[in-house]
Amino acid sequence: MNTPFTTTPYQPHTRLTRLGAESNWQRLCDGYRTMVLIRQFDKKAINLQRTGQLGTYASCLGGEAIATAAGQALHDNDYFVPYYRDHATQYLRGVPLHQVLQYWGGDERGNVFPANTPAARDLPYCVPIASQLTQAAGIATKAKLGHEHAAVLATCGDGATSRGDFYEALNVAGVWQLPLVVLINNNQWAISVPRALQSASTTLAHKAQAAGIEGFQVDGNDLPAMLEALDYALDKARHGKGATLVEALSYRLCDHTTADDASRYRKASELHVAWQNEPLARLRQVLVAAGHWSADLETGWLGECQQRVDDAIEHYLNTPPAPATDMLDYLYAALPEALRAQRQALQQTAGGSHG
Amino acid sequence: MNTPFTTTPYQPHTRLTRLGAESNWQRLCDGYRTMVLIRQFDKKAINLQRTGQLGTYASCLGGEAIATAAGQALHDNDYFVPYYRDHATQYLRGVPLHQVLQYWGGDERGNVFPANTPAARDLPYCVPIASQLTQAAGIATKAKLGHEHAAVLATCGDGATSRGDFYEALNVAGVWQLPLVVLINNNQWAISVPRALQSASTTLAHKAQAAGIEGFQVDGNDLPAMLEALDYALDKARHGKGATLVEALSYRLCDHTTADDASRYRKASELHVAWQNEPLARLRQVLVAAGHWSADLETGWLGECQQRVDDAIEHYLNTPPAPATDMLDYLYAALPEALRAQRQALQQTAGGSHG
Amino acid sequence: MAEQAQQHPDNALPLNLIEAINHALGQAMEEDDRVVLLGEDIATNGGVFRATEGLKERFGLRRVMDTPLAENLIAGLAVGMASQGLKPVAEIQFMGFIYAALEQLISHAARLRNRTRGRLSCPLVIRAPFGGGIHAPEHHSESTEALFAHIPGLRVVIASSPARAHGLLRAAIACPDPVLFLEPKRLYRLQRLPVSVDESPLPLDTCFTLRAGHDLTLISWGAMIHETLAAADALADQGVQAEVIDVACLNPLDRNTLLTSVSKTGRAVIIHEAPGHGGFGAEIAATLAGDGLMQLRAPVERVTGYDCPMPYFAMEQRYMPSVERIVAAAQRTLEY
Amino acid sequence: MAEQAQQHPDNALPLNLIEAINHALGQAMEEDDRVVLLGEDIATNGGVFRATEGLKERFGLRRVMDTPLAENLIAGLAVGMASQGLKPVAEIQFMGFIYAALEQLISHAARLRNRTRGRLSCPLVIRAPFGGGIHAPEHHSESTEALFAHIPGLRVVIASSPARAHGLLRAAIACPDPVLFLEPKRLYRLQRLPVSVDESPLPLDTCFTLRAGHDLTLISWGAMIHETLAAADALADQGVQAEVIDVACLNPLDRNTLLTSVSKTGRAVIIHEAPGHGGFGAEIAATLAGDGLMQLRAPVERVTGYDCPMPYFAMEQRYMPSVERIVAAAQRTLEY
Ligand SMILES: Cc1ncc(C[n+]2csc(CCOP(=O)(O)OP(=O)(O)O)c2C)c(N)n1
Ligand SMILES: Cc1ncc(C[n+]2csc(CCOP(=O)(O)OP(=O)(O)O)c2C)c(N)n1
Ligand SMILES: [Mg+2]
Ligand SMILES: [Mg+2]
Repeated sequence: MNTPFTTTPYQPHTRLTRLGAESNWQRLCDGYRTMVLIRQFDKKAINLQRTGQLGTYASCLGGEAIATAAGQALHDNDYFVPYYRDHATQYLRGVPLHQVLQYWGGDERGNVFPANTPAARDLPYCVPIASQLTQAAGIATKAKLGHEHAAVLATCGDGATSRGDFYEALNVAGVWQLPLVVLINNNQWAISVPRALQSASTTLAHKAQAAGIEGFQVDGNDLPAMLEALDYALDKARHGKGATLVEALSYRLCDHTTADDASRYRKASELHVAWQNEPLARLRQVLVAAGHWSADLETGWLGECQQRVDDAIEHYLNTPPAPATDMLDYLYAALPEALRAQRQALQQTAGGSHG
Repeated sequence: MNTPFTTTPYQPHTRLTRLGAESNWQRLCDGYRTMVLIRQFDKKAINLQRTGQLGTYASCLGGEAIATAAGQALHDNDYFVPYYRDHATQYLRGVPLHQVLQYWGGDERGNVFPANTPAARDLPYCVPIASQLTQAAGIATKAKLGHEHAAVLATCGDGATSRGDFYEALNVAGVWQLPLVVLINNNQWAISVPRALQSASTTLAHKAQAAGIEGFQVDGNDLPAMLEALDYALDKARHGKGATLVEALSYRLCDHTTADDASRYRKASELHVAWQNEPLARLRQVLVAAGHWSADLETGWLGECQQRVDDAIEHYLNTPPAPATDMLDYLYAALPEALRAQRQALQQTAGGSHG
Repeated sequence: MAEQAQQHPDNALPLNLIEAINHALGQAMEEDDRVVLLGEDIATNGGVFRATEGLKERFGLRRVMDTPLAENLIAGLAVGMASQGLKPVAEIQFMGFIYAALEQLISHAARLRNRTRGRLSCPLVIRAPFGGGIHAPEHHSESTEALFAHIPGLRVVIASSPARAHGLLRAAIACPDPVLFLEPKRLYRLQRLPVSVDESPLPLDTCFTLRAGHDLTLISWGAMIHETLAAADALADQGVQAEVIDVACLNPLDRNTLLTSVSKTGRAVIIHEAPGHGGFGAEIAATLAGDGLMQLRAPVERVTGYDCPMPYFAMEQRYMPSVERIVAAAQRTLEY
Repeated sequence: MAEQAQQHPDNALPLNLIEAINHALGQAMEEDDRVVLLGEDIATNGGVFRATEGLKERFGLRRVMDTPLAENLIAGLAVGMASQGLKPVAEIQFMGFIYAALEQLISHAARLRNRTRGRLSCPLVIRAPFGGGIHAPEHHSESTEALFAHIPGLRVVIASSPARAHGLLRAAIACPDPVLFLEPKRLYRLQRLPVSVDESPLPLDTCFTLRAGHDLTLISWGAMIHETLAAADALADQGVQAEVIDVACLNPLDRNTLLTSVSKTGRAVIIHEAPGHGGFGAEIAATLAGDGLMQLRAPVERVTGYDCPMPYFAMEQRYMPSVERIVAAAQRTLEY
């Protein structure tokens, strides 16, 4: 399995030969559009935070190919278990961008994914690092018990691989032959801690051996490679062939979050080098070279993105605050007698702030 | 590294050539003596439990070579972090047998290892599975920071390898190059759950790859092989060459504890086969064949063991119960004001039961 | 037993507490095929206390799953399963080993519904034997129910008789909210009592008044209910009529029953095995010191374990509240 | 700042709470080379709140260790180090991520000395920022101090001013027992106040009376001390003299100071950010309902977070106790 998934510098030609068919080019163009849209969204979201209209925000700059490939490779009846940088995947699963903003704006309604979309059953972003992975194994168990012919895709970062949860999830996926794919977005940093200080394992993919499952690396800045890797792993899962660990190599081109200042711990030169390898320009170059994308298409699409992002922001900013009683009304299936008085008190107290 | 540590059926000759020197034979005879002593102790302890004079007891039947080799390979200034079947190791570190009985008799005084022995700094038995392993990594960090030229040996069972703690401890040992040796007593069962249901990893030793450290299997029923493996791993640790995972293959010839009935989940035939490979008979055969042990020595030593075990039991049974106030007096370095009243109340209440 | 139940649907079965648990599990699995069991040694071995005995044979390995040895994993698996409509009932072999599962319970199980404003929910049950008194090794006698009762969104239910174990466990499994179900292991095989297995499940948010009285109120849960009832007998011999309340559900808490009783008696003694400091008895005493204060005629007494870990078993009897300590506390309150 | 301190040993330094923490850490490391720091992002990054800023530069990577991302590991490492005579001070980046460390804290750190009857001990400090009010993401605003206060053997200490943060942290590090040290992150940069860094550490088992009064007692800890003091001011404007007590140490608890104050005022309002149900306020109210009952003239009021998880930040202000709610509760007690 290792050969097809290169970590060597991008080579358009090898890729093209393997991608031949029109449909593949179409898929790449769709992916490219998503990546451009999400990068614009990301920029605007950071501005919203800087101007006090959004909370702490986790940028996805540099990870667009990974999250986009995930969204493209997933089938509607698969399950997605994200971490907190998967804006592109959520978007492709059917979560409107204004809900992504609501989430980062401190509003639980951002997690109410539309019922008529593949996202309807997906888990929301998970903040406690790696704790989503054992849950993903539980969902995969449910899918297996129900003969669902569905896969579960769970994502995490390189830092997350140091948590026992990561190992426990892979281990049970191996011994129970679960339809689980764990996708590591190895962006080389866990806040200020570099990959080398997380583990001495040769690669993070090697950790699959501890669970007796297949693992491999893939160039996370290379959309075609990502699609190939995830198509393979998800298809394998759907066909009951077991779990896979996919380590996608990329680089966090942004601060950890808007609350972080990466210049405290990271060399500008390293960041500069990483930019040479960023996923959008590389894909555009290939699409253009192959005649599937052009400057005109680019300009048109940029305008379209501008519009969509502005609409999402407007929707987000114009959403009236939720009633404070929401904090009690959804905790249990039915409001317990014991909480009645508190709910009343809550209704009577003043205030509440937005964004 | 893999070759010397065989998991193939025991071959005296190959072993002997490598063991040549007298000193080695001496060491094997000492080890054999310990194994015989501990097996007698084990039998008596089970009887004590059956007759209501001891609490639930974890037999070490079948694991004698592993625990004995651990005790023999450790240096006085090394650290030992046991789990709960390491009676032989504790004994060799300097814990008198009556204290082992006290521990299983529900008396914390069994953990007060004698000050003038290597055991003085060792951790007591750990009951929450695998939770001792991250502590062992912490002790190894202390040893490394202090340039102690000492190793930390931590033990656990095969079931323990499924806990995140196991992985987190190995992982930090790898990335921090800690002087840690984790010794798995793979006795094939975690209560009723067989090794195969714990993990799909080819061997438990393979799990070392997830941490980027060396790992190998060794025949846990073969004292010379165990000594060779642990000498190597501990020496490597003391010399700052990093951590090692050692999977010792053996078989739990006993019930999980006196509270367990293995016949509910385990075939008698499987147990019968395992007995053919048990560590004492195998070692005796070699020692006798090489002229280092005899029927007379055996008889003499059995009598000696009888005496020692009886003395330990007598000491245990004749130890007066500890004052109930002990439960408060050692909790903090000094009794907090807030506990004064409780201590008084405790002194005034009646009762207390032993064994 | 299940067979029996099917033959004589209306008969009450003589069951001890662990048999009642076992029966309720089987019954729930028959009634609802979304119910699955997972845990350590629960399949072939039937659980170390035999709570799941025979269920693997009846329902197969797909619904009775032996997991790898990892409590954090067990909880995470259960959360994932529950998030997608299964009704996992996970066994934690002893409460002393539940701590590795806390992050999943606190940060996810208790919050999934609220976090998604009802889009997803987490109808899991975590079963764990708790409490001391069986001469078990270290960590096998914990009662840290107070930690869980403080977690909003997580129901905490504790049985103290075969019938309540059966009725409350069935209710916990039927409940759409996550439930921690604690089983007083000291009572597992204490006595067989008639259990009407076909009655509807018990409510999950009411206390049970086990004995009526007007002189003082004894409040407890779990295994301590037995020392408490014994103390009530002893007090009766002295002409003191004690009301005995089994709290049973620590969260949400049925404050009304407690306040009504104490407004009648004016005196309360709260009994639990866990250390007193920060124990759940404090919440009940605080409730009485709030809305109940004006009815209190005597200081609220708490008879609890001492503020130290449960000692190794040679001393555990010295640690746990005794009938004598309960009676003495009751008598102190009667001096006012 | 450390330099400054060395130049003018007797000068009080103007420090905010996080600077006081940073200074106390540096001071402890200079005074005792057994003190080592470990945690996530504490070395090169100086901690996400900068608690350890500059310490890697001063003491090197051998004493300021960035760990792999695993809280259970951090706690286990600290327990192991402490068992052999080091004095580890571990940072858990946010209290919402401490749950994975609970097994190590409950089953080992708090028990090692007792389990070995004093042969070994566990002098570690776990530092964690806690509480809400800074518009942080989910899980970054927890205050579950009650879970820890119920663990015998584990000291729980909470600072509410730069001076107390400095004096209590130094005491925690010097303490031979394991200590959970909670830092109200909302106060980290609130204001710079003079801190006499060379005074001896503060005691670990006494409440601090921040304001004397005879009409009622306001009892709180952590960030809520500020709303509580503001409420006391508001009450003073109405001619009501409130005594304000910062509990500071939740375990062991200084009951005497609380009982003495309430026996004087007869009225108590307890304020904390955590959910009320099973919160630590219950232990204090229970204490008053016990030994303090006969001095109580009004029901004990608890002003707390609601019994739900801290909501996402858009609503957090609605969740947390406000000055208004405290004043209203105080006025209710004064009606008796
Ligand atoms: C259990 C837990 N510990 C700590 C944190 C604080 N934290 C948030 S993100 C992060 C680093 C995660 O790094 P990585 O897994 O590589 O993901 P990335 O953010 O780089 O995509 C940390 C330590 C957390 N959210 N959860
Ligand atoms: C955290 C935890 N979970 C469960 C238990 C109950 N338990 C005690 S021993 C055991 C099996 C351990 O098997 P293994 O690690 O193979 O060691 P062995 O007893 O076989 O030597 C279990 C599940 C425990 N002690 N700790
Ligand atoms: Mg990363
Ligand atoms: Mg085993």
